[in-house]
Amino acid sequence: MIEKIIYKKPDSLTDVNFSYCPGCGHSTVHKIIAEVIDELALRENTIAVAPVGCAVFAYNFWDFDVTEAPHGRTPAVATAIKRVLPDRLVFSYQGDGDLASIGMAEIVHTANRGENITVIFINNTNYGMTGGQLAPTTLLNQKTTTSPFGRDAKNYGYPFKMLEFLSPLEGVKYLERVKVTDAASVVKTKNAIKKGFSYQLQNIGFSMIEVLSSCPANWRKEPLDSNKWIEEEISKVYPVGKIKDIK
Amino acid sequence: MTEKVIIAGSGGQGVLTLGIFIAKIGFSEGKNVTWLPTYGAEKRGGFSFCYTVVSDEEIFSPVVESPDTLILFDQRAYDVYKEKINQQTYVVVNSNLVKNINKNNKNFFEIDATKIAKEINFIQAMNVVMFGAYFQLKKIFKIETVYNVMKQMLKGKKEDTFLKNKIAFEKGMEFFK
Amino acid sequence: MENNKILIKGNHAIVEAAIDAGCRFYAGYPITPQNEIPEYMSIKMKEAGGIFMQAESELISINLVYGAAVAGARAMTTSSSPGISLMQEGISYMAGCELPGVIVNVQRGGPGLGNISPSQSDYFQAVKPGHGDYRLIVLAPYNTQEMYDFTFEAFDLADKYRNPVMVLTDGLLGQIMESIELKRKTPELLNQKKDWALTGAKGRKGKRIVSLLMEPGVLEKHNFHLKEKYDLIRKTEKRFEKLGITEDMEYLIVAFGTVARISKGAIKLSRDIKIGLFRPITLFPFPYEELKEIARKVKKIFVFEMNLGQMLEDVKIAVEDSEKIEFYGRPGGGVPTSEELLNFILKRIQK
Amino acid sequence: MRKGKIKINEDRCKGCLLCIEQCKVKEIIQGEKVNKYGHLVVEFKNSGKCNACTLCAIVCPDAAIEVYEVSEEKVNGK
Repeated sequence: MIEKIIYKKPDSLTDVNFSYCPGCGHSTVHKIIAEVIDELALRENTIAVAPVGCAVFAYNFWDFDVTEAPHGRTPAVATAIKRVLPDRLVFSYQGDGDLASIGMAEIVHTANRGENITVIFINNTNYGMTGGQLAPTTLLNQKTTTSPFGRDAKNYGYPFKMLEFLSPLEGVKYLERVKVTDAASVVKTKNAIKKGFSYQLQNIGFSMIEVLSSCPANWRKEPLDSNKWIEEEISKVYPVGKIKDIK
Repeated sequence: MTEKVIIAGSGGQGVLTLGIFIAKIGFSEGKNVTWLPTYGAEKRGGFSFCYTVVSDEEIFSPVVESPDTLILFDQRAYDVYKEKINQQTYVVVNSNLVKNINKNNKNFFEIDATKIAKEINFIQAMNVVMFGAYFQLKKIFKIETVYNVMKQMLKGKKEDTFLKNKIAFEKGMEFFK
Repeated sequence: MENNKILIKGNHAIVEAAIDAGCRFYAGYPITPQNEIPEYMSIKMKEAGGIFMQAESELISINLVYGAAVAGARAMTTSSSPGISLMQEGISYMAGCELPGVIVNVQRGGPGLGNISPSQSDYFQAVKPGHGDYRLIVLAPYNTQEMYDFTFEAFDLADKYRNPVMVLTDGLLGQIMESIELKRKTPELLNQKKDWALTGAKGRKGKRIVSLLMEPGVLEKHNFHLKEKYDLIRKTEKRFEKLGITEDMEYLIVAFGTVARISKGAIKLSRDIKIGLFRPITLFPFPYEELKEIARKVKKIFVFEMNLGQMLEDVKIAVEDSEKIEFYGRPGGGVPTSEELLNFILKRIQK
Repeated sequence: MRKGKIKINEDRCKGCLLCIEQCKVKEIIQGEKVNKYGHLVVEFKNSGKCNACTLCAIVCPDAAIEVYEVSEEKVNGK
């Protein structure tokens, strides 16, 4: 018998186990980022900026250069790295609390300046690491630990659609919303990330990929049910697909 | 009387809840108590432990360095805390998940709490089975208090939840009778 | 068991105290190890009919408190060390504008993002805070009862002096569950009229609450006015606890918060050593004179902290002969044990 | 039809079961074994139906699955 390996853990991932909960979307996205970097042979040419939140430990899992930024300031840190080292691949990896809440100013101005970086935005509709509090992206009526009676627009405002919000800015070149609920959608996400990275390599400008991602522990759902909830509820509010692509 | 307990296992096994349970029993019996959880980053499956101290005297540090009792739910918990075991320490382990042990202590007790909880069709009550064993072995609390606190903590849950927990507790208790 | 005694987590006790003290405006942002405060507050504030806001950042939290104070409300925000750093700008503005407000800092390890273990490394940023000549009243609880009591009292203190008050606690005190006695009384100054608040210029000239004072000499005068207030606070609000301070005492421990309670354990273990504890409760105003008095009589003074020596600087100001001081600190989230502190004491005594 | 097999890294598996949902030939099942982190890991049945489609590995969040294509050794040949 001859055994030929056709799928394995990407080289750009270390042997450290992900600290994420079972079924967490962060894990999947970490893995595909590593796959894309392997495929583009960019392991030695990449600098990532990790956020504050569950993904703050990303530097333990990726075997390329990673720094970390104060909460929400990730795009500012990434901007400067890219300006100093314009031939490197620089991406920031942020959650919805980090990007859409405390880091709103940084992401808007980085996008508006058209910085030639890629932003991977994980939207799981809550603050994961701190225990499932309301995020700007939380759905209406969704119960979180700080909206225990459900999010009502009067008290908490509306779910923030970041891609649609950034889309009119002239510096923004590529925006796509994806999900990682099954193999097909994982492949689509991988292609979107690859596109974002290759745009950056071609100096096209700012790109951001939003991933609808599950948070089974804080949603108090099993992983499979969490993905179902993304399919049935979350993607209704945040439809997947290309929002902007200017090449 | 001072009883310092470390309970350890993985998230989702009911480690912290058991700690609160013991603290509430101590409180109900008029003792001073402290309960201190870990607040790790990973919500599920991560290492989880808590310190519970019950005492007639003022409790200075809620951090337990030398425990009177260790309640260990799985192998990782045992591996982390085995250094703290001395001849006086009571150790109760869930033998279903703690297999690799060095039993050099007269107060070392093994109970397959996972199996017992499965047998009564209530796997979530593994921690309560463990508590039953601990209760029987140390005999420091009154059984009425246990039932009262159990009822109080399960308030709002389905009627049979209390009965199922009560059975889990009794199964654990009977194991060392 | 007494009926008014309850078993409660430190962070929850802060919420109970704030509601009991008439706080009806809360703004906060998630950060460990204080998340139980906004979470519990989102329920309790709704019950109390007040305003709960999850802000989009700590910058917004503190400025929401600023706004609520301008409008005359009893307001609070809570956070942990890195979040408090972000609030420093707003706190300075509040001090400049003489606005009352309560800020709870459940400290964690630093610098930077640090870790989520308990720490006392924000002593400096509490006692010697941000830009400009200003002071906060800083209260340092050491058990769950004081988490409740001091948070409750913080609101009256803030209103009395029209100044921000900080409750400086840590992850350990926030996370432990202990029994406390609820007071459930009406705060003294709850209904005090706030003539300075902006409520609309009905039947009067418009007034302003500002910290930009550009006219020549005005800011200097304002700073002297603030100093008078701080001097009054120094005179009237100084608080501390003395334990085992006897005439024949040979050694003294100085510690606050969590470390003070662990020090009590060390004293208990030490048996026949003649050692006492001096615990500053208000870190500003710091009880310099009282410490100076006691320090004269002892051979050695042990300063214990969960940092690398921040309160130590104030102890040095208080003590005439600073050669007598021995410092032991655990930074970055380290929590000493009573045995550890006693061992340090024994080693230094034998030397 | 292409033949395949998978290897599950039991230390990395967290028993999230996403792979089971993806497997069209039902070659992965929820196992009985608990790994050292307390996770109930999945098992490969290896009953010959695996066609090395890789869907399980693609969806696996923890990169715990390796996929192999298996072919008969040529008797005549080298």
